[in-house]
Amino acid sequence: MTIPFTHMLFLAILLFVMGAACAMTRKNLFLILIGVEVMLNAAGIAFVAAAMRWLDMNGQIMVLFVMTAAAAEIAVALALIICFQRQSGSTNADRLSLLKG
Amino acid sequence: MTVFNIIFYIAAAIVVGATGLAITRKQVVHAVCYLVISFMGTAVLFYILGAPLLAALEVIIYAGGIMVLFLFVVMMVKDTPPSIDKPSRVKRWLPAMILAGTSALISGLLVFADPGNRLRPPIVTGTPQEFGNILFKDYWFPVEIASLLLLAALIGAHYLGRRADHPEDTP
Amino acid sequence: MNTSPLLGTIVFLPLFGALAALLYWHNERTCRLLALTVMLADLVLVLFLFTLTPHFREPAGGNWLRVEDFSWMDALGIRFTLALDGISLMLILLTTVIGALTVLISWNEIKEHVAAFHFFLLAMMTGVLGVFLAMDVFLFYLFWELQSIPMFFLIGIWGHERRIYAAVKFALFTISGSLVMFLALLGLHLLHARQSGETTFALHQLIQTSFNLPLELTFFAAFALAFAIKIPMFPLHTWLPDAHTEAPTAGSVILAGLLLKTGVYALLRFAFPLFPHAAQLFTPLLLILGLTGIFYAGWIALAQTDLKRLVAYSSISHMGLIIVGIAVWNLTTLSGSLLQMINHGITTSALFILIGMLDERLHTRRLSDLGGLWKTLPVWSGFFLFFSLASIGLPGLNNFVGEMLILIGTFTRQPWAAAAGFIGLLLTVVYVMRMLRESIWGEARISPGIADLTGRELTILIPLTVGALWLGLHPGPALELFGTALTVPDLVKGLPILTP
Amino acid sequence: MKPVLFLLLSFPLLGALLVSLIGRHLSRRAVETIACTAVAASFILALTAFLLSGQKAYSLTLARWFAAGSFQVGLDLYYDPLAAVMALMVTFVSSLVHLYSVGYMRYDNGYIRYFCFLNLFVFAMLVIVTAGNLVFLYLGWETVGLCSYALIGFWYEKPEAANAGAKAFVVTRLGDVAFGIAIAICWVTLGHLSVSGIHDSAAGIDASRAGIIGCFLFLAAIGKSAQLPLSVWLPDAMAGPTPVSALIHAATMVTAGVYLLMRFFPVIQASMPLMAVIACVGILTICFGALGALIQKDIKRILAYSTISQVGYMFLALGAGDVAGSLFHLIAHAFFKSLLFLGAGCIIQALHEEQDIFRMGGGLRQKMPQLFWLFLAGTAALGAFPLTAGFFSKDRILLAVFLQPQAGYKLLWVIASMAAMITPLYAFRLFIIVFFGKSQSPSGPAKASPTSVPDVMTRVLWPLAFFSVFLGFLNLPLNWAGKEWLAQYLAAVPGSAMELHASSKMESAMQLGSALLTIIMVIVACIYYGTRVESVETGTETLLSKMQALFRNGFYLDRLYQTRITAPYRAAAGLLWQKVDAGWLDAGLNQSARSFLTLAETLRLWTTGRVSRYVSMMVAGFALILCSLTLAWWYLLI
Amino acid sequence: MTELSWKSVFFQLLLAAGGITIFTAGALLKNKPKHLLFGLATGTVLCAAIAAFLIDGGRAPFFQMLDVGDYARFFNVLFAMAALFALLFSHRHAGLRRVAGDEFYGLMILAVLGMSLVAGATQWLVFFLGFELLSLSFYILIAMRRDAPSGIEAALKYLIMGMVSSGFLAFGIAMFYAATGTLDMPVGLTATKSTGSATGMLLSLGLILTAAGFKISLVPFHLWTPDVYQGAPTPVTALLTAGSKIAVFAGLLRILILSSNWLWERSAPVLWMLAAATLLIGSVTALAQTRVKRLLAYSSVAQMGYAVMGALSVRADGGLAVIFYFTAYALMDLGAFGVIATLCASPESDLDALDSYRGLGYSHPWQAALLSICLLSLAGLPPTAGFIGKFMVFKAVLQAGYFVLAMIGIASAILSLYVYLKVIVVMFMKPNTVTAVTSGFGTAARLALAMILCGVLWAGVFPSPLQTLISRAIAAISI
Repeated sequence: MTIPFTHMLFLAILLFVMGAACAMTRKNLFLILIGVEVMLNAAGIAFVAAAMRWLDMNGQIMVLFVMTAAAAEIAVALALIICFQRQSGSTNADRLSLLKG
Repeated sequence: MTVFNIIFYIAAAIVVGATGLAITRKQVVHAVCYLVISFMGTAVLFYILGAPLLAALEVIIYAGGIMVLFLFVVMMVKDTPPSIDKPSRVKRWLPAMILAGTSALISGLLVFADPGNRLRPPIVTGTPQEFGNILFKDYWFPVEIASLLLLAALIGAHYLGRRADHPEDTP
Repeated sequence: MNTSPLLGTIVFLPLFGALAALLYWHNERTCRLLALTVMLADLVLVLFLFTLTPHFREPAGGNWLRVEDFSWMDALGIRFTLALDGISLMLILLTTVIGALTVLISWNEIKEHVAAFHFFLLAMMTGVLGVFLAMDVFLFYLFWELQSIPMFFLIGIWGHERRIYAAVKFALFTISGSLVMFLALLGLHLLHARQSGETTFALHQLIQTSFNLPLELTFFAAFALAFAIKIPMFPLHTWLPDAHTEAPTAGSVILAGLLLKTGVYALLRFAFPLFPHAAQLFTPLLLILGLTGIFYAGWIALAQTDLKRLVAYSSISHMGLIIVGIAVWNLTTLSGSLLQMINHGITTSALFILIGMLDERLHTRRLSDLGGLWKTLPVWSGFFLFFSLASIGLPGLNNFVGEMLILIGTFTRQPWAAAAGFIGLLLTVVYVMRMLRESIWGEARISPGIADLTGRELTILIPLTVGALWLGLHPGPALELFGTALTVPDLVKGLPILTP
Repeated sequence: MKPVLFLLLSFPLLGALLVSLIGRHLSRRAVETIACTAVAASFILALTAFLLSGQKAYSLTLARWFAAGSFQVGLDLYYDPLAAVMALMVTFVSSLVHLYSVGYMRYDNGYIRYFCFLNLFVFAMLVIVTAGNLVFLYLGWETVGLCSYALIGFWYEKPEAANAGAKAFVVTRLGDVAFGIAIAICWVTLGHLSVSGIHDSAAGIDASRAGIIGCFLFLAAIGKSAQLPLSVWLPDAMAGPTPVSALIHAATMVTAGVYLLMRFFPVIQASMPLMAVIACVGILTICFGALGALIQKDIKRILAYSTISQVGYMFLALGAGDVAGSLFHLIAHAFFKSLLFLGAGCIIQALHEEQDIFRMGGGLRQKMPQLFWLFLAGTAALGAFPLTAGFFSKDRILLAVFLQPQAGYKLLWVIASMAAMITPLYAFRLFIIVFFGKSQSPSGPAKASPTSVPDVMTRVLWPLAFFSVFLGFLNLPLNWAGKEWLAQYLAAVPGSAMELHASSKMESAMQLGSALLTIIMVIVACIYYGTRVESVETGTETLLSKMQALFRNGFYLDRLYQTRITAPYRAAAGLLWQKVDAGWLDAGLNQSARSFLTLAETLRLWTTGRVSRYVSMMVAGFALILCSLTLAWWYLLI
Repeated sequence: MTELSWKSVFFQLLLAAGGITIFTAGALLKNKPKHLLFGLATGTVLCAAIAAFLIDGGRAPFFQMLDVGDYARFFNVLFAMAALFALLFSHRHAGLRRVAGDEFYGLMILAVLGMSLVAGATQWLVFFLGFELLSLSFYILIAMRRDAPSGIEAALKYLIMGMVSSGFLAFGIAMFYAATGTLDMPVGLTATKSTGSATGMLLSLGLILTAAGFKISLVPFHLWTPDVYQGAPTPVTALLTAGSKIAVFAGLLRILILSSNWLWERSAPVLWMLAAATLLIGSVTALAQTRVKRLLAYSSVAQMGYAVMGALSVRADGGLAVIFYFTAYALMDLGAFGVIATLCASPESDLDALDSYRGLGYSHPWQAALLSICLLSLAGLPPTAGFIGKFMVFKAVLQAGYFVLAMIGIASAILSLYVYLKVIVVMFMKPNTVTAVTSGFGTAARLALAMILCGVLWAGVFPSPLQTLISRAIAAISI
């Protein structure tokens, strides 16, 4: 059976840039996080695909760790967002404007 | 053109579509729901790309865990003004689109230019057994690190989640 | 090659003194006395060096009167090499003398942060002495930078109204110049390493380097830029009037007496010998800039209203003549330029000191406020007249000899330049005459009853007076020292060899 | 010989040092004594040297001065008859002037400064006279300049005095620039700077080189001797004390220029055009000075202009190649001019600082008879009245000019003789108006009876008067059965050996002619000025009054310099500073520095604080990196 | 490798143990004993430093994942010392700001662990995890003052950027894996020697450079730097600048050293551009700053430019220059931020506005003097470590033949000189508008600053020993 490896990579790249675009454009902190999740997910797909291309297990294991890291980061991120929301009463990223210049 | 291919492309389409919807929603909740769909699709992809365990984990951790956590927090935080923002403003999307487009194109080009990528790999399934073996034989050291990572995350989340005026902090 | 670190002591004694002065921050008098003793001790050491001169007269083997070479950063090819020849000897003598005098000058003028003041003063002395003695190019650069930082603080903290502007301007000018030189220096080092396979910064080895012309020109330009800013040469001089005007008296004295000299010295010791061919190609430019400086600054000086600024411009003009002497590069002009460096150090310092004393009394330096000072301050006016006459090169006083040598020597190569130089001296006369006319002559404008010079002030001025007369009437020994040092083949490799 | 010369120089210097260093601790009397003895001693030494030396020339070195490479200069002396005569004259006149000053400055508190500089001046002048090389001579040359500067500006609180001093220094310094260049050229062409050496090698060098050197020396001389066009400083220099004017600005320093040319006459001689130029400048200056003197009111300015004119005669003589004649006139002039100045000084003090001859109330003859005779002697000598010193010296010069083969010199001779007719005119004009004239001062009657001046001031005038009358016999023409002693004596001096082979008939004819002319002019003067009352200010713009104004202001030369040179120079200095240095160079650098700050301000806006912006920048950076990587890859591929 | 040499990872174990102990102590003991925690933390890093200094893990990487050789050891010591200084600064500071809890100290130690992993990783997974651990700890450390809005804001900015960057890193590793089929750095990087057109490697390099560039704040990834430096507690800032940057750079340097010539030739231009942009923009933007911490942030951006210059010349001198530069940089920045950490406008807030530093030279001479020395060292003036560092970097970059870049470097040096002089001018030369500065060193900070001062001057005057250490370190990885 044959799916060109490039296609898988294209898919991954597509997802990755979609995530990046989301992170670039959205103002809501949650949505930015979602974008980041998408990016990591794209990385996961790429890993799995590459693992299959090289017939090598390491790639798949890598994905596991990426998921772990993602989970950890999300946890902290949500906690921070809560903090921020407590102070400013908003989850709008543009409210992060004390520090500039 | 085997069934696998068809499934792959369908799943890929679903993933891309769902993601596209997810990143363009006004409401965070909607975005999360679409994202869950895209993760499901990803799980399918994982499965047919020979990573059944990862497929399961994807569903459990991502769709099941992280997204639910997301939803909880979204519910918990009462957003004033409610976290609706208008994604459809060109001046905000256009530069992002251009950047994303160019990087996607060039990345694609680079990927495509590599003859090593052209081949069509055969499907072999990595069974959970060997996954586990390798993980805990060769990769226990990273596992330990990951545990520390999670510990740090735990501590941090707990610390930040607490109210600032917690009696313990005031010396 | 003797290893008793005499020169090292001379260089670092002031630095130790500086640190010690900080310890006595609570007791100003002790600081002053400490600084004074340190500088005097240094002076004594330098005078002791003169006892070595006899067997220097015929340079046996090594061309140096004394070389001290210690291993330092050998991995980088950097050694701690100090060497002494006639030129350095005279210059460090000047340095130590002026250093001691500056402490005396500031005795009453500087009233706040005394310890810090003396710290910077002495630290700078170390820098200057190091510049005059270092024979390892890296070491030289180190001292070169070291001397400009304390100056920045001296001007900026103890200066007058626009001191910050002046200080920052000074620092930016000098340090940016030296950074460019830094690059060229590294390039030279690497080139030499590639050619000879040994990594070194020793001057006498770097001299062996051979270049293709464009590269040599670039390097020379970079070096010359740094030095020209310090000298300062004509288009790069704009920092000097501000620095002089805003600096405290001691600062002005050190600036005029020492820092400017380091520029010329470095040009003579490093830029020319290292890049002889480029130097020869650059000679016309240097000549023109030097002459332009003489006229330009001499002309502008006439219009000045502030005494200090006037003297500042005059010293730009004088340095122009020195540059001409260096550029022409024959034994007569070089001796003249070196002597003129000492002379200018004495004369201009004295003028700044006198102006400082005046400022302490009248709290003004504006010519329009002065006049008829001879009536109220006869002694001060006498000294002022004396040193003004010295600075216009009255025969029998120090500047005359230097100017004569430079111009005569220049005439043999570049008659027109020399003629222009002679005319330049006329401009000097014009503005000095105006200065005297408006300060010590004319009807007295200031109220009588202002005390004339005190004993301390006389003790400051008399050594300078003696020096001026001595160098004017009996410059023989100094010129001999210079001559012997200049005819050393090392200095002039690749340049027209100077024969006595 | 050496010790004598050494002492000759060192006495005045010592005097100056003593006075300046310890003068303030001594009594006035002591200071005066030191100063006068120093000069008197050097006069005695000059006399001894004169007697010892005979006609030989000595060149000896006192000490090494400085040396670099091949360029070496010592404190050398060169003493020959020329120097001997000069030294005698200088020391003699200056010792008299010192004595006179004791009286003249008796009320002034600046006496220490005064005597210090006066002694120093004598030293410097002697250096000029006896210097053995150009650089040492230059030392003296500059130092006399300094002394003249300090003494002109002696009453520094008077603005005109202070200005005059500075003016004199700067203008003479103009000449000194030429001197410096001359030294340099000498060094480059001849290879040494010693007087004797230059004399020796003068013959060798070609005319053009000699012309260049001589030309610069001549420029230097012009500056010092206040010849055209640098004559402007001398009239102003009269702001100084009168003895100073007598010594420095009449007898010695202004003639230093002439002496310089005599010293290096062999070089001058070598180029004919230069001689011509010197002669022409001389003749122009003669007329300029004479006409100026004819119209002045201020007694000292009259004398100053006449000095200019008389020095012009000396240059004319040199131009005609007659060193002896020039020296002869120099010495004669030194005596009678200092006599006149010192006499004028007496008058001025007696009349309470009155310098306008028309306000001296006339009739001084009765009031100070002694001075009348002395002044008459001086005036006669100045006016070249027959048998006075002036008569012989001027005649000799005219004769020398006349005898020059070139046709041009004949013309010069004509002009010179006509100018020689003006001299007695202004001389006796001064004399008559001061001593006989009635008070034409518009401001009421003349001064009350003049106060008497100390005897010392009048006594020192007698020897001067004596010499100005009888010095002529020092160099009696041949047709007077004289030996031309001075010329003989100078014969040893290179370049001065000039034979005036004129038939005694013609010589006596000329003397007769000029004597007659002089007497006529004197009579004219007596009649004209004795009777006619000169209007002090001329209201109507007649041609005459225009002429008068022209002469009185020295042909507006001074004003020309003021407006055409000095003022523009000052203005340009201001512009150069404000516009170019501060306004363009400095401001430009500052501006370029400031532009970075503005750039920084704009770059700050980049850090908006919006996190989405930050992320976009990150992606943009990624895109850029990717592009460049791809380009590099592509570039290396093809 | 069959048997595990535990002592080779003793450093990491020590840190992990220390961290966990502190957490547990904080959790178990009521009313958190600050001094005990502080003692534990400092003790841990001190022992860790000593351990790393003494124990040589040998050339073979631990588990083929973690370099324990001289290269890693050098950096481990560096990180441990940096952390030690940061802790000493924080002793008084954290007390005043009421953040001195177990989280603060424990996370600092975990951060150090993360640094050592990033710097030592020879395998991408470890690199990734270290990267995450590092970032994660810093997210929380920056947000330590939950009550301070600026702290939270800084943390959120850093977090969002950091997560995006870890996305880039992950994807980059994926591309690397896709191109080479291995997660092992040396193998993968040298693999591309043979294959002519491993363009996938270029893609992955781009992604990884982006992630790393964010961490070491190269232009245009530097925008977060001033905000975070300003918002974070000052000791954390010090550790951030002296620790995490250097860690990531050490990893990057390893990659550059190991990467094949094919890859190097194609990536050098990028580095060149990054260096130039960073040098110029960093120093120019600093000119306009009016807050000291932001000013230092921009200046540190410019300093990174010099580091990249050094990295560019890694093929010429094996990275000696850049590593020395980093050591010097760590010292200077620790010193500068350390001094700032001892200054407070009020017990709650730092002394940050440039104008509030007026007359500091006379109200607090020691702080001012130390700060000035560190600034002069940053400006690269003798006789300081910064001078030697600049000297070596410029020498190396000329050796590598990047003349234009050297010129740019000089230009940037001149610009930033003005910046540093500006601060000094304010401290010593502006009329003294006395600010209510309730500040002073604690004993700890005084000790730390004294050590740093000695270090700065010592490395400036006698750099040779340090250089020998570094050359041994790079000898361990150069292949």
